[in-house]
Amino acid sequence: MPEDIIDLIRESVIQGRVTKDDEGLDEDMVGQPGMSELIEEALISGVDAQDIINQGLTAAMKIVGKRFEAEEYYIPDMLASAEAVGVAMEILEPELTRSGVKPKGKIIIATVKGDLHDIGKNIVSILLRGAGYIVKDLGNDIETKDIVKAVKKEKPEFLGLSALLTSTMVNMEDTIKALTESGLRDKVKIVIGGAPVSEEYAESIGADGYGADGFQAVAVVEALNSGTTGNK
Amino acid sequence: MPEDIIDLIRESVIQGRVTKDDEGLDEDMVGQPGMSELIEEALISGVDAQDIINQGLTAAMKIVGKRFEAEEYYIPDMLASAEAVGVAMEILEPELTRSGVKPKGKIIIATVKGDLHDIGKNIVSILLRGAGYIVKDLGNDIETKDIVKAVKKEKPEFLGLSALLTSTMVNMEDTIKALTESGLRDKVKIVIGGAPVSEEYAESIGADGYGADGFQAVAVVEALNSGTTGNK
Amino acid sequence: MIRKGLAGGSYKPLTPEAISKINETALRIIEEIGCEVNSDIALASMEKAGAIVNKKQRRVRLSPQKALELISKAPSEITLCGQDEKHDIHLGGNRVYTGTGGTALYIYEPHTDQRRQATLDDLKRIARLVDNLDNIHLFMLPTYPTELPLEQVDVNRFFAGLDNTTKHIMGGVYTHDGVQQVIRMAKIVAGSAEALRQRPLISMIACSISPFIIDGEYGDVMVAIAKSGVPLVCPAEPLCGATSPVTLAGNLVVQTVDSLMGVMLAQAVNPGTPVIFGSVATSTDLRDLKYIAGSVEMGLLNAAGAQMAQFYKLPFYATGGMTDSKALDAQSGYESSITGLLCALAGANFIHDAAGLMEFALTACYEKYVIDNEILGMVMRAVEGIRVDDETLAFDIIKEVGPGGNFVTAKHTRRFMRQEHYQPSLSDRNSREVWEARGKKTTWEMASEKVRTILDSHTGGLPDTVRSRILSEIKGIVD
Amino acid sequence: MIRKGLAGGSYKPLTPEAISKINETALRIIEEIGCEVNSDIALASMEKAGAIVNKKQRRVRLSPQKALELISKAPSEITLCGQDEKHDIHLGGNRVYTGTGGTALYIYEPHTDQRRQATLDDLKRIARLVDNLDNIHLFMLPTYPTELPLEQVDVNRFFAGLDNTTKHIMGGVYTHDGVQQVIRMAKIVAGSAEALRQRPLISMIACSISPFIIDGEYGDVMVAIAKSGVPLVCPAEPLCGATSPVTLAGNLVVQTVDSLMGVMLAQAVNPGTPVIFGSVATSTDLRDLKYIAGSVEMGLLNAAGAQMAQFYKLPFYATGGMTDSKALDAQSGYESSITGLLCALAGANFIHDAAGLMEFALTACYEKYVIDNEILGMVMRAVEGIRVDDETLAFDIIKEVGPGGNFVTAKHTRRFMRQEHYQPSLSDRNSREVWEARGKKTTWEMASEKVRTILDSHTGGLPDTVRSRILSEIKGIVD
Repeated sequence: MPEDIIDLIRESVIQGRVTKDDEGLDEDMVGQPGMSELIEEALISGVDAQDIINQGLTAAMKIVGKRFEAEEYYIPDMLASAEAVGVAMEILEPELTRSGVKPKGKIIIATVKGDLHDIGKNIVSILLRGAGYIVKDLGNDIETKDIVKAVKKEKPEFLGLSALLTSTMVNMEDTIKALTESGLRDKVKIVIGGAPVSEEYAESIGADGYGADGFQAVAVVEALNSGTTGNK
Repeated sequence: MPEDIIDLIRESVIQGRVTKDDEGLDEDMVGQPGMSELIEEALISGVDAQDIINQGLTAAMKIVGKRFEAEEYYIPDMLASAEAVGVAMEILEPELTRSGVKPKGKIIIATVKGDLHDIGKNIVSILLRGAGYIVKDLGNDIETKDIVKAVKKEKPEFLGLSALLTSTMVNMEDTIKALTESGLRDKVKIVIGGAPVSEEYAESIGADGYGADGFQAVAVVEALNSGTTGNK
Repeated sequence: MIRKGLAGGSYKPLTPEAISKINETALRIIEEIGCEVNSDIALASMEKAGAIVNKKQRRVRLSPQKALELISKAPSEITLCGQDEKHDIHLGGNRVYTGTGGTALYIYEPHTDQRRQATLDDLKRIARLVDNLDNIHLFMLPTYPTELPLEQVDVNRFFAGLDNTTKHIMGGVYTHDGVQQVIRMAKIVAGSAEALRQRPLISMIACSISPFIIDGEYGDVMVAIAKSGVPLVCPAEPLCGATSPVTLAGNLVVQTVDSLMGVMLAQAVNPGTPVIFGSVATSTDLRDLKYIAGSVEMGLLNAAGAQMAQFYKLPFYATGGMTDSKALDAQSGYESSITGLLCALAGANFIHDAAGLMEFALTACYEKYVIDNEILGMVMRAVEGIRVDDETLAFDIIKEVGPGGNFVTAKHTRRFMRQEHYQPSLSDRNSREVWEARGKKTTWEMASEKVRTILDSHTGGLPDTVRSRILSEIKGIVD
Repeated sequence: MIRKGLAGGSYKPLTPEAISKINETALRIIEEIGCEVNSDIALASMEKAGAIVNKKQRRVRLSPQKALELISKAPSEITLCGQDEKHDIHLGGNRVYTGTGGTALYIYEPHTDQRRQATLDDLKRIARLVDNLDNIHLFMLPTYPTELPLEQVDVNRFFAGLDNTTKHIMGGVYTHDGVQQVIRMAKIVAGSAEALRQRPLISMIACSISPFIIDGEYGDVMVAIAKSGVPLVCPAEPLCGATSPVTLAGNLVVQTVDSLMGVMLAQAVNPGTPVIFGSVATSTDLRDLKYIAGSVEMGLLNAAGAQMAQFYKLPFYATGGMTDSKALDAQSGYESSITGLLCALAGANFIHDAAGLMEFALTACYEKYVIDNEILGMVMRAVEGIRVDDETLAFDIIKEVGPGGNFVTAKHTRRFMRQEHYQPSLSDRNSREVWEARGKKTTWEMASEKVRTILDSHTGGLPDTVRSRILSEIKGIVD
């Protein structure tokens, strides 16, 4: 029974379905239980939350990642899967807290001042939630002082900054300087990304990591979290 | 005066115009004297026939040949020019005979038995006439015995054979054999051509020359005529 | 997602008035000039069907009424079947399918930048390759096995096709006896004569010679195919400035007359027999009278030919998708795509020669099949066009997203992304960095890898019993 | 023989019903959703012209009546002039012209198979190259001089164009001050402000941001251009699945709304000002959200866009003819030709980006300009179509030639051969033997030779007096 439902949870991640009304990647999935229904059912049946996470969600996301690398899955597929994981984690959170399991970490994310588009940042948010992080999205066109204020208040383990234009990229450097001036720089790992950003730029302004795309961004955060030094 | 009219004759070759009603390559030529009118006028004015040929026709065909090589002129241009030269030669013939000038030579040309298309052979005929030869065109799908008969009767300096198909190409070899058997082989130079024919094939069946296209065919005949050994 | 049989016709190079004029001129030629028919049986069939025949000149003429009456006997829909039903092709209307064609004498090998003579083994391997290329819908026998004597060519070509792909096999035929043997073979594969009639697994091609000649041997072959009931393609190959007027309109007139002559002959021999109006019309290199296979004019002529076929309500066999290049360079890409696209948008039912051919159709190339499969995928996506309805207009989703928003996370995107957009199977869409890291492979190098993968993994072939029956009953097959 | 301004429209991807539905949905969005306008002057202009404005949200909406009224003030015919009158371009109806585009940051050099940063000198040399390529009708500034500071970019880009080709110069602009300086420069070249109004030698581009945003800086620039009377292009760049619905119909709706917003803003600022409805719509690589420049869907979107422009009676700026390939391989040939051909057949007035661009429009390439010039020659020949009349049908010549005859010797052939058939300027039509003897050159190698020949022999440039006046009056020009 528990294995059956964990199979279904895995399939729900792979299909990227949150509720029973969602379409999956395969046709004719509508009507079958989605992630919300399955997790509720699993908890009622007494399945261990950590098992759901390890054998269900994490295992499934690995399959999704492989399909993405093989170019069978596109970003919208990946996002749907990550969203399903995010929903599962939300439902599981009280259970995890109850059993003393610590969340993986908190992340503040923002697109810097001057930039209006936020597609890349939104994707990273969804993927990080899918990876089990608590994500606080400040939005786009965010003033440096507001970013500093948020870091001070929320005390996140990570800060993600995004810029789309060469002309706004400089605001990343400003933000890091402002954090240093406020004495907060050492309390948070900073990961940056966006079209004009490069590995070299990240190093030059003293960021802790750089993600060329959303998936790399997640990988970098995971690496920094486990103590290795990102993609350097 | 004579130089002026020879200029006009040259231009008439370059433009490929036989009569005043012909269009040229350039627009608005209709109504200006063509080759027929110009040659008649030149003869009346007492211009030397040999000068017309050398300074007019032959000089102009060299220009046409160069334009063809430079891909400014296409086959229809070349044919129009050759036709204009052929018409000039026809008008000049009595004059040349009177002054004891020998024609360059007589050529019998035919497409061998089994072949229906005759575009290539027709082009060669026109070009050879344009080069000053007397050409007797037997037509296409010609039986070997009829070719032998014609050679016996006309006593030409050259015989041109054309084949379009691999399956009819063998009839060229048969024709050469039949001429040998009739004791006529040594009296005529044989030049062959057509899509499936090659230099090697020409050698293997004992032909005297091979023309990859109409212009090469004329060049080979010219070379054989001046005593050199064709394109071997 | 395989796109085939989709309706073209959004492109119309000819106006209705132009179509009328071409038809009128063609009928006038059929009535006033006529066609020279050098096959006795063809001549007799036409006379019996009501044509005006001048026997001395071997000239056949028909009144417009008689011509249109004969043409109207031809079916306007023809199904060409594959051994596997999923490969069936329903020619007619403005539905578009693609296929190979030939007959090439050489194989070009890009690794060595050399060409060599084509063998029977090449034909088998190309059949296996095409069996795996989804955007090539029909297998027309594309190469000539240069090592075989003429009398073994027909049976070996068709056997190579039938034994190596379950797509429909179309092919030119070279001897009268070959036609009979090939039909016998097809009956064995189909199961019976009746089964072959119900599901024609093969079709045959017999050309007229432009302008206005039905050859003795080809005429005999045409009559034999028409009698057998196997679908017959009657293409004409007028070349602008050589065997037709240099003007495109004049070429279309000659192509129309010559192909209609074949159609009428087939109907005279066997009324109702499935016959396909065909065009191999193109331009000529007026420097040396070469057949040109990659000119834009060839695309225009064959697109317009599709409209003429639609006018006569006849299934159409077009020619497009080739190149005159000697290498797999940019020219090979733009020439193949321009002519193929023009034919397809006009609704040409079957575009033959659409894959694998180079340098004036003299030469086939394995890698080119893979490249053309990609081009044809794009071409068929263009034919599919733009679906406009409430679901695709997506007003509600647009309203929800609003100014400055994005659609990446919208379920609508995931629902439609695979069907609305062609998924490349060859084209490289990686950034230069990734492309360089993966070895800087150009199109033909990627195609080469795909050829190897397909040929290494292909399975299939005729059932053993069928195979051994053919080998014992049909003479001359080199197994 | 140069083919330009010929009428397209023989290809219609959208039915009249589909056009109506897209229009209705677009007008509904303009009324119900509207556009976020972040430029104060643009917002004020729209409000003054009768739009419903929510100042807090910076949201501008218009009733369908008001929208159509503003759109109708835009001229439906615009002449873009060259310094040489023979290069004048008359946009409108379904007449087709082609041009370059950009803005590329890199130059690809096929000899080394490397790319490098583009400089101002590249822009000048590309202008000289394009000045000599007949099938590229307009010079849109294609590269960004990466070595210059932002404030020097606008004047130097336009000066490089005006000083190196007599074709019309169109370009994107980066600063408000740049717009003013460039217009001043154009007045000097034209002779006076009035002369420039009579003969606009330059035109400028200012994009809206899909979906439904007019940016602060771009909005200010749009208003400045509209006030100046210099022709303005208002393109929108919706990307399927990213900044628009993934469906082509949904993308067309967003493109229509966003480009119409620019058109309406220009008319609100300066009624009757020449403004060009523009599309840079395309698909998105949904593996990494890259802008895709060579997809067949891009061709469909821009062809359909041409029909929408014709519906609104607005001149159209389409995007087509690019490739995502990193090399000048077969992919570069088929991608560039498919999108270019679709746009042209649909009657897109001005196809920009149609020459020289590779890899997602990031990179320009000298050789690619020459290759695309050949593709565009073929494309324009396709647009020209098939002339059908008594002279081209050639009944009399056909009758004279008769069965089995040939047309090589017919005067009719010589009369029409050069005009009926496109004369290749690059494609190789030699036999393999000749091609091998001449060094086995692939398309890009032949293109390379042509680049060298043109750049070595180019002459021209602004008259000395004009040149020195510009250099003394306009600051920041690097000569």
